[in-house]
Amino acid sequence: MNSTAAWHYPSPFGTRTVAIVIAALALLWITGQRVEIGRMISMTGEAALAAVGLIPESEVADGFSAVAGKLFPLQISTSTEVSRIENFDPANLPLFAHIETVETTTQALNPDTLEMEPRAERTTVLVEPVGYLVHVAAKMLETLEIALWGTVIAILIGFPLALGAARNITHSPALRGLAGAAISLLRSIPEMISALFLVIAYGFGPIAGILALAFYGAGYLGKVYGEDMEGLDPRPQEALAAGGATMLAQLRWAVLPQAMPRFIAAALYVLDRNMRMATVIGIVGAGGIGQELKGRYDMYDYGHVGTILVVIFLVVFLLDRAAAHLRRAAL
Amino acid sequence: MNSTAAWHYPSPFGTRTVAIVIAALALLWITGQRVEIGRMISMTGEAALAAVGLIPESEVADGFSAVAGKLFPLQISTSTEVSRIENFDPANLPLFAHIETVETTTQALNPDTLEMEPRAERTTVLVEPVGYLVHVAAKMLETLEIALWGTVIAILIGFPLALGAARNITHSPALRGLAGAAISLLRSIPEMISALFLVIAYGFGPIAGILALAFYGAGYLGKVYGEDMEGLDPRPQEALAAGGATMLAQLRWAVLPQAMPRFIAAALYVLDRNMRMATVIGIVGAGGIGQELKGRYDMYDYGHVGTILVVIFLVVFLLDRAAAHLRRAAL
Amino acid sequence: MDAPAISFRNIGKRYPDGTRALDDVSLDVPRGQFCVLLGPSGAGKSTLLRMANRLAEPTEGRVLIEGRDLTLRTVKPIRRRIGMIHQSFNLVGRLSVASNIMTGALPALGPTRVLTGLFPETLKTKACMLAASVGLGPPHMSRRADSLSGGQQQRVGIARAFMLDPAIVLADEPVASLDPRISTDILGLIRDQARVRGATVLCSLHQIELARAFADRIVALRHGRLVFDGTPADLDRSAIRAIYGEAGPVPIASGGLAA
Amino acid sequence: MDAPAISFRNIGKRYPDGTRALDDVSLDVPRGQFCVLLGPSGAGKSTLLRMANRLAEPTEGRVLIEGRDLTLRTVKPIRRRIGMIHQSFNLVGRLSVASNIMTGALPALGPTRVLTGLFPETLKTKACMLAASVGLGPPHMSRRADSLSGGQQQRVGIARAFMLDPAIVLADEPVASLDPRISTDILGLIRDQARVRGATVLCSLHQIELARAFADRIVALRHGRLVFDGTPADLDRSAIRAIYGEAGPVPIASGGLAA
Amino acid sequence: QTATKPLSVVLIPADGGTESGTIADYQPVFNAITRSTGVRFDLKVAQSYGAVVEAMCGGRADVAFMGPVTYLQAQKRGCAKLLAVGVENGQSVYYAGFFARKEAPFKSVKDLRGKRVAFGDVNSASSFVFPMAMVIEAGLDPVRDLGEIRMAGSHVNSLAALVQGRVDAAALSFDSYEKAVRQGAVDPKKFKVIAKSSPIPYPPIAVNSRMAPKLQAKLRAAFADIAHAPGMTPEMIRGYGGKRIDGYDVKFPASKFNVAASRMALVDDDLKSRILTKSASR
Ligand SMILES: Nc1ncnc2c1ncn2[C@@H]1O[C@H](COP(=O)(O)OP(=O)(O)OP(=O)(O)O)[C@@H](O)[C@H]1O
Ligand SMILES: Nc1ncnc2c1ncn2[C@@H]1O[C@H](COP(=O)(O)OP(=O)(O)OP(=O)(O)O)[C@@H](O)[C@H]1O
Ligand SMILES: [Mg+2]
Ligand SMILES: [Mg+2]
Repeated sequence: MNSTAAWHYPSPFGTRTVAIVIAALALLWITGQRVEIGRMISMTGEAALAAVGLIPESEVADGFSAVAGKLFPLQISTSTEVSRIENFDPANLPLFAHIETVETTTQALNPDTLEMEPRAERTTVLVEPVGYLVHVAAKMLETLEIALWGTVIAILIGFPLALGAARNITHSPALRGLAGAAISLLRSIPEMISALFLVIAYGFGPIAGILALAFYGAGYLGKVYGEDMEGLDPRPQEALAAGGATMLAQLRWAVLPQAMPRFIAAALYVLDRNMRMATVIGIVGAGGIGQELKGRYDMYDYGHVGTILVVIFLVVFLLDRAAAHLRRAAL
Repeated sequence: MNSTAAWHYPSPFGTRTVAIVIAALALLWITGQRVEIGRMISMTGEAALAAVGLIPESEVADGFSAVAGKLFPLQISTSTEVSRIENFDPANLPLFAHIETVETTTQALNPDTLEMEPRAERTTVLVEPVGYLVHVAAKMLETLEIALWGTVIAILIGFPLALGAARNITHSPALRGLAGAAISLLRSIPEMISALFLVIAYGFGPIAGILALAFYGAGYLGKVYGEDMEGLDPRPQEALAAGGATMLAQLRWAVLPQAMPRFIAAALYVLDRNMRMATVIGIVGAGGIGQELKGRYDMYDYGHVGTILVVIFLVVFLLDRAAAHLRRAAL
Repeated sequence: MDAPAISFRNIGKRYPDGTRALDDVSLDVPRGQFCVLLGPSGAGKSTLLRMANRLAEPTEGRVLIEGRDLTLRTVKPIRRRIGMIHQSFNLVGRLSVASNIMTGALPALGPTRVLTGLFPETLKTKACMLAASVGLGPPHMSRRADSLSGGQQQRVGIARAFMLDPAIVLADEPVASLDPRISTDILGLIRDQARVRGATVLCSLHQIELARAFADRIVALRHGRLVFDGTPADLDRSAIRAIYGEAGPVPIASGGLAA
Repeated sequence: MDAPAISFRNIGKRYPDGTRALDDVSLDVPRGQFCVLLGPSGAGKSTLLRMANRLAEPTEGRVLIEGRDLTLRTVKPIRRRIGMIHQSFNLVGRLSVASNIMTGALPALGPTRVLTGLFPETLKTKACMLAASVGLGPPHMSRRADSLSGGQQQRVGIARAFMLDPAIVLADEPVASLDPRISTDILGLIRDQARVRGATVLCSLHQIELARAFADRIVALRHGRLVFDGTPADLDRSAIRAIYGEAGPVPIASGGLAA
Repeated sequence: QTATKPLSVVLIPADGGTESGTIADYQPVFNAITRSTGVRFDLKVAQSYGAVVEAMCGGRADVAFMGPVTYLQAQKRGCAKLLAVGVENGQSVYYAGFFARKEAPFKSVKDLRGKRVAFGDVNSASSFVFPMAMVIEAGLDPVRDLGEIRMAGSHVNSLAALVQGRVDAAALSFDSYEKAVRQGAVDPKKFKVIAKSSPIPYPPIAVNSRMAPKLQAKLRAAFADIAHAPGMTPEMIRGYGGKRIDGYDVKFPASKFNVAASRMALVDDDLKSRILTKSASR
């Protein structure tokens, strides 16, 4: 065949691509200077060098070790002054618990001299060896329940929105625009803020937290589910449409079976994200482990903070494994 | 052909499926009671009825309208007492600004009588009609820069992790496990907490915020990119592998071209999520619009809060449109 | 009732990227006819077939099905009367063979059945009988469609197209991935179905022998234009050369038949 | 150098879901031979071909390529010597035709070229020549692969397989979606390539005529077992019946040839 | 409110505390009151001052333990009335101050001119309002004369900024500093107090002003007599920061909060928004 024409091999990138790449680099350069990326790199580099012992010290490494070091040893026991326990019955201690008498010297700031002064105290305490762990576990369970319901409601709101926004499900551009705007709206309000408002509407308690998580999660799922459905292989759906199947039938028998693994992954992502977000919004009074974490931090109980962080990590990790398992089964 | 055998149509779901569904419903029922879902539904229902005028009032509707109503009118101007402006030059006002004299009656505490006394004051103020909008826009730009860099670093860390965790890229289960654990770790630390630590290590300013966002974002992208790569049509990659192409070549010419639309969508999601998260972590001193939002809320300046929320919504909305555009171009 | 089953009127098609797939094609397929569409690769066969149920929209001309104009409003009811066999099978890979065949019956089912997947016994029987008639036995029924061999997938697609006893069958290379034995079985099946029920068939093929054996009428496209329209007997060597270009199909030319 | 190019020794394959695809298949394909693999749909042809470059792993027996055992360690270098044409094309739909063809040359390129996509001129020329020889012209080169017709996609897959002048060609129904004219052109191309370069070809086909016209040797599978091994001349009516079952290919039996 | 519906109580741990810890501090007190009056309570903990004010004003909270500044904000909006204030050693005050490194040359608030200073939450009396008032009383304009303002969000973060050398001085309550020392988070030998605030009234317990006067009186009586309530031990009477207190003063004159009000008047909204703007600049 025509061999001169055969020489036509398309060029790998055009001037447009090159221009876009240059513009992007320039943008990164300018913004990078404004947000001090250079300093970040040099500080991190120093910390890395300090970590391997090449330079004696670095601000960052010091700062890290100062705080991170305090997280250990983890705090897993509780000790409670028995005098503060209502109806305390020494004959009937909780499981594994025992009573100790401790003498403590605490420092207090004397408002007159402005000096710290030691003060000795002797108290009888009830020691529960894994009491704190049990407490954190209970809080975590509560957090998970909040996260679970936040996810359930997010799916209930987000899925219909996703249907409305997906090009291959909803053909009317007006409806799609409406659903898209609702999704943007749900995603644009930071949970922290919606939680503050919801607490006022629903009162303090888990409901406000659940709804704050659910609203944002609904926006996320609306977006992700919609994009997932648009990104599928269109041919199976086309085959059903060709036979005259309704949109419902196409959805149930061509779209959902294909999209299920992604849907599950996204829902599980919302679940585990909700769990971590509950640590933030819990602070406004929505239950869960958030207040415990914030409170312990504010009380300088870094050992407790460490325990909480480790528990969160374990739960996220286990959720991840479970999610991977589910996804693979659905794949 | 054999017509008895032809009667074998597989049943749509087994007892296992039914058992799982029942277990899931039971779980939802139990946890739903613990987190007061019933109350949530009845309160929301009441609010809905109140909204359409069927019942005279509802706590929720009242609470919502009490707060949400205060967001409007939006505050877009600033007025500053001229006496508080250094080197104020009335001949040289900022653009669009004008000077007004206002008379206000404030309640002030008389230090002698310790009683509140009304006091009329007459002050000259500089009014900038869109001053607050400009201020919010500037902060928003800063937030966007932080979010952008948080995203860039998240991609730089998350993409290699995703490669390590994806079944169709990394064949060694040990490496995959390692990458998976790193991803879980990055995702398990709430930004709020890592921001607290990072502020201590890197000082106040955008760096701590960027890194806090980037760490979490890296975990997210590690997970999502990995799953996206695993979920692709395996046949094009198989075709390249069949010819003996290296993993790099398979990645560059079979995996990336297929995954790009999803990758872009996920990165843009991280960008817009970072933007909203910056409103939360900004609170600990990491720059951006967060402090402004939290501060205005704490000062009960709901008009300002409203302005900020509207601006965030607009930016999220525009980002969404841009993202949809980019995705479609890449599809 | 004398409107042709399918009627293409001055059809043209230009894809958004500028490719010209069809050019002023007019063709009437009367009811009950088994019409085979021949043409070299890229001639526009799939495009033409996909216009008969508006999976592709003509950029020029119009399409009438049983005398009715195929518009956005009429497309739903018209599609129910049409069964289509797709060139790339278009199965739902993650569903079982049984479910894939059953999806062909979805347009006839109410929303409850569609959602729950609880299908009437009659349809289940029908799905199994169709599977059997394309040579798929009970052990295949609960396997995932993407674990089938190429030819097995094609056969699932064929069974699916017949679930609702279509009045019109559009078949896009239905036997490309099948061995000669099953190919003739299946084309025979399609022809019998059509004869018994008075159904119309428009079927693209690459195998000239099969076209000759089964077609009532043969039409052919080349570069998007209709270049042949006649009975199987009219399809002589010079016609074949006009359709496929100079050299003509080699297996015949180089003595393939003589072996 | 007298080890056979491909040697299957007592190969068996059971898929995880229990399907038995191959059963005790032994076959030596000597160098330079054009060996055609026949068999009904689902017989195990694709599975056998995919074992020659370890895309499928045998559950029993072993595979030797040019005398070397095909193990996890040797698979990379061995694969570079093998070009494969896939039954379902396996193109990267979102890449251009040019890029798709070029991916066949990736194993020969260094990481920089792989990453940047800056390919040497010689390979570009080669890609264009291969495209031309399967009948795809310059206007097709920058089109996206998923906008091609079925047969055009199959031809891209064929061009890709030849980018590195393979010593062994595995072709899984390379002409299923092609018209008779292009089918013969392409099989001729594959045969010529093989003759000129002494390459070995193992090619599954459904068209008995094409097999007769091009094969040096024909083997056939049925229900996962080798049921025929002989020259094209040995493939008589009874052999065909043994391969495809009782009725035999109908177009021939029912007088398709007489038309 | 009927006896069947429990009163909703919102507690803010004034300078940091956990949900369960705070509830453990107050549950015995409210349990005792339930026993003596029959009124039931539902205790919730929140960490946002603003949310509690809105909850009071929206009728979503009946009783609240809140910071003095928060109380005044709610009172000003007509939502809250003083119920009781804890008493320890006959006093109901606590202190805040500016802390700095021992070697720093600061002797008084005046020396903070041009220095970097960290504060806590904008609605906190001890980590923001009172220290800010000290700055103003020292003749400085916080926005013009301080080098940098860091709104660290809480006492802890304010102190942490100082410990890490990110600021030259930090404002926080003595109480929070003591906790830090006790927990080993700071070494008291390395830090000093530059200046002490005027006494800050204890965070009060307030009731919603819409509550029926009879019920208010009932609660007031119960708090007054808390030490003698059945089942109470002295250790169970807790107040601000979970510290042991002697009892609750229900006759505490609301006017004593005027000290706080005067400080609040100094730090008016206009100044606060300028501080906010300054703290956000870098
Ligand atoms: N991934 C898989 N999992 C389970 N069974 C499979 C899988 N792939 C193929 N099979 C089964 O193995 C048998 C042989 O399949 P193979 O694809 O090798 O057939 P084939 O001879 O290529 O058929 P065709 O001509 O239809 O392409 C078939 O019964 C098929 O259903
Ligand atoms: N989506 C599309 N976008 C652009 N061009 C297309 C598209 N689909 C098909 N084409 C082009 O239109 C022409 C006709 O394609 P069509 O699929 O109808 O051919 P065909 O006759 O079915 O060929 P084959 O026998 O190879 O399947 C071809 O040149 C093809 O490349
Ligand atoms: Mg076609
Ligand atoms: Mg096959």
